Amino acid sequence: MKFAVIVFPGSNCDVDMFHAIKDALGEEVEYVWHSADNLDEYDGILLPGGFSYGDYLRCGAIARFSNVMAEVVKAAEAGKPVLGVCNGFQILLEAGLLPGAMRRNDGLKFICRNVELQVANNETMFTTSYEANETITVPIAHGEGNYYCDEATLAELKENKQIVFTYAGTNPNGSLEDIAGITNKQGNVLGMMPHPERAVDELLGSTDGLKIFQSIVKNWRETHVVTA
Amino acid sequence: MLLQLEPNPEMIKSERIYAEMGLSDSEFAMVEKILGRLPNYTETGLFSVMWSEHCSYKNSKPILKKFPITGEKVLQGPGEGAGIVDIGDNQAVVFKIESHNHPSAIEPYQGAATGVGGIIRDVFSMGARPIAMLNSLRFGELDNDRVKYLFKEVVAGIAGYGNCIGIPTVGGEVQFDPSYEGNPLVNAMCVGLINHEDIKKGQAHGVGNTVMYVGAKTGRDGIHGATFASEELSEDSDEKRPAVQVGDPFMEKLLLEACLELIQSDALVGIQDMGAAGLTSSSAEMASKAGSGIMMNLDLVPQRETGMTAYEMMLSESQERMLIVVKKGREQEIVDLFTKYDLEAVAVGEVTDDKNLTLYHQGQIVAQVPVDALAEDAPVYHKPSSEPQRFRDFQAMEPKVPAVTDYKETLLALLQQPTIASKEWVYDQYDYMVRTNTVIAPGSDAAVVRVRGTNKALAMTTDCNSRYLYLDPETGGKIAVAEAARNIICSGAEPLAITDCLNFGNPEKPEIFWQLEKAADGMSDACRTLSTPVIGGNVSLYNETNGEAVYPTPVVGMVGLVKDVKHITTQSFKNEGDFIYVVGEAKPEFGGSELQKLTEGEIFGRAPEIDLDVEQARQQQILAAIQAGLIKSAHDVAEGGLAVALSESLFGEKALGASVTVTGEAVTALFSETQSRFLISVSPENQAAFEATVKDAVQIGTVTNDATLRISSEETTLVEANVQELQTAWKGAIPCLLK
Amino acid sequence: MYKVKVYITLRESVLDPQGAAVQQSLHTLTYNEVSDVRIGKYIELTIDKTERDLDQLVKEMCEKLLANTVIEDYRYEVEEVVAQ
Amino acid sequence: MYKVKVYITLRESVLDPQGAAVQQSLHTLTYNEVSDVRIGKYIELTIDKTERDLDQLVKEMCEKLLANTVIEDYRYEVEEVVAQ
Ligand SMILES: Nc1ncnc2c1ncn2[C@@H]1O[C@H](COP(=O)(O)OP(=O)(O)O)[C@@H](O)[C@H]1O
Ligand SMILES: [Mg+2]
Repeated sequence: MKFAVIVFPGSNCDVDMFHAIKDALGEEVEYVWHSADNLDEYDGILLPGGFSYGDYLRCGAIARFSNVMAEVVKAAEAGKPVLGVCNGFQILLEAGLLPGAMRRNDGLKFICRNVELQVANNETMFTTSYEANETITVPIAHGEGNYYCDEATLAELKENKQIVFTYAGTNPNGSLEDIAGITNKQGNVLGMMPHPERAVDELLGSTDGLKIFQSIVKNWRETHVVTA
Repeated sequence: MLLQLEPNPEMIKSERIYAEMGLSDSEFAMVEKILGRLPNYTETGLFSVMWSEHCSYKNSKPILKKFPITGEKVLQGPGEGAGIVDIGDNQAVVFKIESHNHPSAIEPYQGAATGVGGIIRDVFSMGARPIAMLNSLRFGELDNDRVKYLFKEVVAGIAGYGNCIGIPTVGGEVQFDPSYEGNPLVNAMCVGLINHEDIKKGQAHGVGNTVMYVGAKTGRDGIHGATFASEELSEDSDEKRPAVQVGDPFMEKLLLEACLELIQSDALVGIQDMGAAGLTSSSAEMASKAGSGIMMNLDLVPQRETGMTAYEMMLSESQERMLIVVKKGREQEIVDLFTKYDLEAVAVGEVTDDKNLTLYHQGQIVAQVPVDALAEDAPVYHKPSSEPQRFRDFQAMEPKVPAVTDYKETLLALLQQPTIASKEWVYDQYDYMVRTNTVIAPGSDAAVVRVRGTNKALAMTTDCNSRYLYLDPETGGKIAVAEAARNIICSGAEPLAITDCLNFGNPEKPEIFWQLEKAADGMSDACRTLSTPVIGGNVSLYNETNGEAVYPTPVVGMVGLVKDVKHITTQSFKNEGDFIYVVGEAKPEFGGSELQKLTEGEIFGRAPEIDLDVEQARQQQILAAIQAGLIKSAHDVAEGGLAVALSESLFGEKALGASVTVTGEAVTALFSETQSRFLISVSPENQAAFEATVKDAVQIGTVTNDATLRISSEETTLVEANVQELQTAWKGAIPCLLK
Repeated sequence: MYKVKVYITLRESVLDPQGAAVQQSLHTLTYNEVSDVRIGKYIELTIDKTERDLDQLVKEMCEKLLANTVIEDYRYEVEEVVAQ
Repeated sequence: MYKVKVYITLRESVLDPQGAAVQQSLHTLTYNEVSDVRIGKYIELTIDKTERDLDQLVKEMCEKLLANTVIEDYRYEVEEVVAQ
């Protein structure tokens, strides 16, 4: 399986994402610059964290107009797995690939720490390697992770089981219903504030994030005949 | 718009306009002599910033000469953007610390943020990839709104810049003391990694080569920032507000990536950041170091504002800019490279052979000055030095053990002293994990960052207990270096070298200059004994408000090499049943201690003594034991003494406890700040091997599983405390003070 | 040339954590009469003379980029500036 | 009751990185006629009837908390709201 890590001006977790795929997962991965206009050769699309365009105006607001975003939309529509982490999540929201919006953390401060997450839905292509309701430890590092959507949208999220991760301990940022990660209706676009790519190496303290990437690969293999 | 007429050369002299810019009468006379004529307004400006203390070190050069700066592994000592030390495998570590004290006093968020931005540029201008940041902060006591505001905003500014640019902020220190109330200290340190062949220098070689300006446009911000940094803060410092710059970390991220790509191009000749004194220092220094000259046409400088004069452009300290020299004819490649990152690269001049800095503006030569005169020939002053009476009084005092009635309450109170209390409130706001190499996050002795693709890691720390320096600058200077090394050793690394930031008061006062001299003597001694040369640093003088100086604060930034990630050690106890050892005996030394501050409300007396040879021997033995796999945890005994060190070793993730027995006078045993002491835990099967390696180690107890800290004397229980209770007090102290 | 002033506010139904914090601080400073604080953005655009319909233009810019209409409302004022 | 609208802008000579980034983005979106963008804050305060001098009050709040006068300027408008 071949992954693309999209690099926007100001992305800074691109390297982490790249190494998580290459070193921990052992799959093929390439950096793709925001100006690219074709993602056909990639099987999975990863939008890393960081501060695209400095997070000026609003997080993700400027990045969503990058050239490559039309291709990300195309990949999403084609059913390819698209994962946005942290700033990547914010970009997916701004681009309308996921519903809702992000507000500043209710404590108004940037927060960096390990948090406990609950796998609220282990039936998505991103989470089948987890047990149902499993609690995992994954770091967060953000200033605007306070997820918001209106009631109708929330009802829909619940109805379609689009809420995939919730904060298991104290909610660190005030997000609605403790939401930490959601998918689109089709289930192939996942946005999450916590950083699974930072939890793939025992030396750094946790490998709980690795299963997200393993799930993606497993599910992809099951639906794609290997022609080697 | 009204055209502002600049004073002509005669007026500059007769009305002493140079004095407003910070030049003394004799300095102005020197300028006149060097040029053989009167300088014009722009030229006077060039000299005034380049001859400021901040750029020329005119008062501190004699002090810096004391430092040992060479070593087998030193690839670059002081003199470039940052120092460089070999770490094997053709790799090297690059690091430097710098202050942004005065800007932070005026506008704490932007002051701190641009301080971070500046030191990062110093590191990547050497060609290195920045891999970690640290910061060393000093504020007044957290008992009034202004200090709280400064503290919150400085931390937010460091976080805002570092998080955005994506370099993990992995460590540092924060201390609180009334002497910093009006003049906080904000020192930022950046650590980078480089391959030997990529090392670049800020030199303008090759007559005819092209000088290019890259990065942000020049505005009127920060004009005369270097001069501002070289004056005391006073009531009317607020009027100097235009000196405050706003940082743009997004721009710097682009600049960083573009410059690291540029480093790989053989079209690049030299590169230097525009830090203090902006275009002036970068151009003059690059030419001076190469023995060449530079000609620039200021009309070509990208400008953010209209109608800027030559003076304003040359003195602007707009952030996120670099000056580069590239081979003639290769300019377009460079422009294309920067365009990819949405950045401007503009040819503004060329390298000449006349050793002059020649500036054109609107078709005319507006300045022509020898580059060496600007960069090298600033006067050097040997300021008078005198030992203060205070020091003699302190030395004459007999050691006094503070009275303690309830040991547990005292321990709780110490754990809540902001200087000892958990700094989680601070580092929670820093992204210390980005780049996924941070093995030891903030909270242990030193931070440890692995070198990806190798078995190696780098340990890093900043340290300086300025209370000891206030009592005795020489001893305090030794301790600052030794303590940094202890932290490095305890994390499993071998100390490599230091960078330092000398934060002192006004050097024109003999007693301040004496502090500087003595501190440097002490630091130099320690650096020699511990084999950690000084590879760079920064001097920040005039840290005074309304005539009162801060405590002498020579912050030491140290980096060490972990040979194998297996050696990485933390301060937390690991397993029930492990033996607890203390290395080194406690003496009744309380001068400058936390206990003295707590019980007496002030500090006085002698600083704790330090024997550098003992220090060195213990450090080497402990490192050997760690490398032999004999040690489970290691922690240095510092502020608050053994009782605090024990508590901190219990604040790990497991609910462990400790039961120890101490000997001798109880207050001394629990809280003395005697130097060169360590707290270590060892699993029972390694007892013999450990004791054979670390000669001064004495077993004092064992790690238990009951989440209780129990400290007894031979007769009675001194402290019995629930670890949770201790930890809650320690963690809650700073958030509580900020409410 | 036009000067366009855009005001962007959080929708009323959306909680404003920043506004709440500022209100709290104002109370601490004894400004107890402040009963509500809402924090938004104020954007000044300088726009050169254009063939396009200015209202249309500004609306587009707001909808596409300047405001996130999922949580924000916007309004704007246009002022013609006579070049000197 | 009063509604007070506070406009906070960066001082003219102070760099506005946000504004610069937004302007660039607007150009990418082909709004090339936008020649300058400055981003500030817009704060709405609801203030109960008070004995104190309102102008004085608002000025104080701006100077002390709402604006950072080292780098920002502020202005405000007061509107009396008749309770319904
Ligand atoms: N306290 C110090 N100890 C050792 N070297 C120092 C010290 N202060 C400054 N230096 C060295 O002097 C040189 C000039 O410093 P500085 O002007 O701060 O550099 P920059 O031009 O990057 O701002 C640097 O190489 C620096 O490392
Ligand atoms: Mg510098």
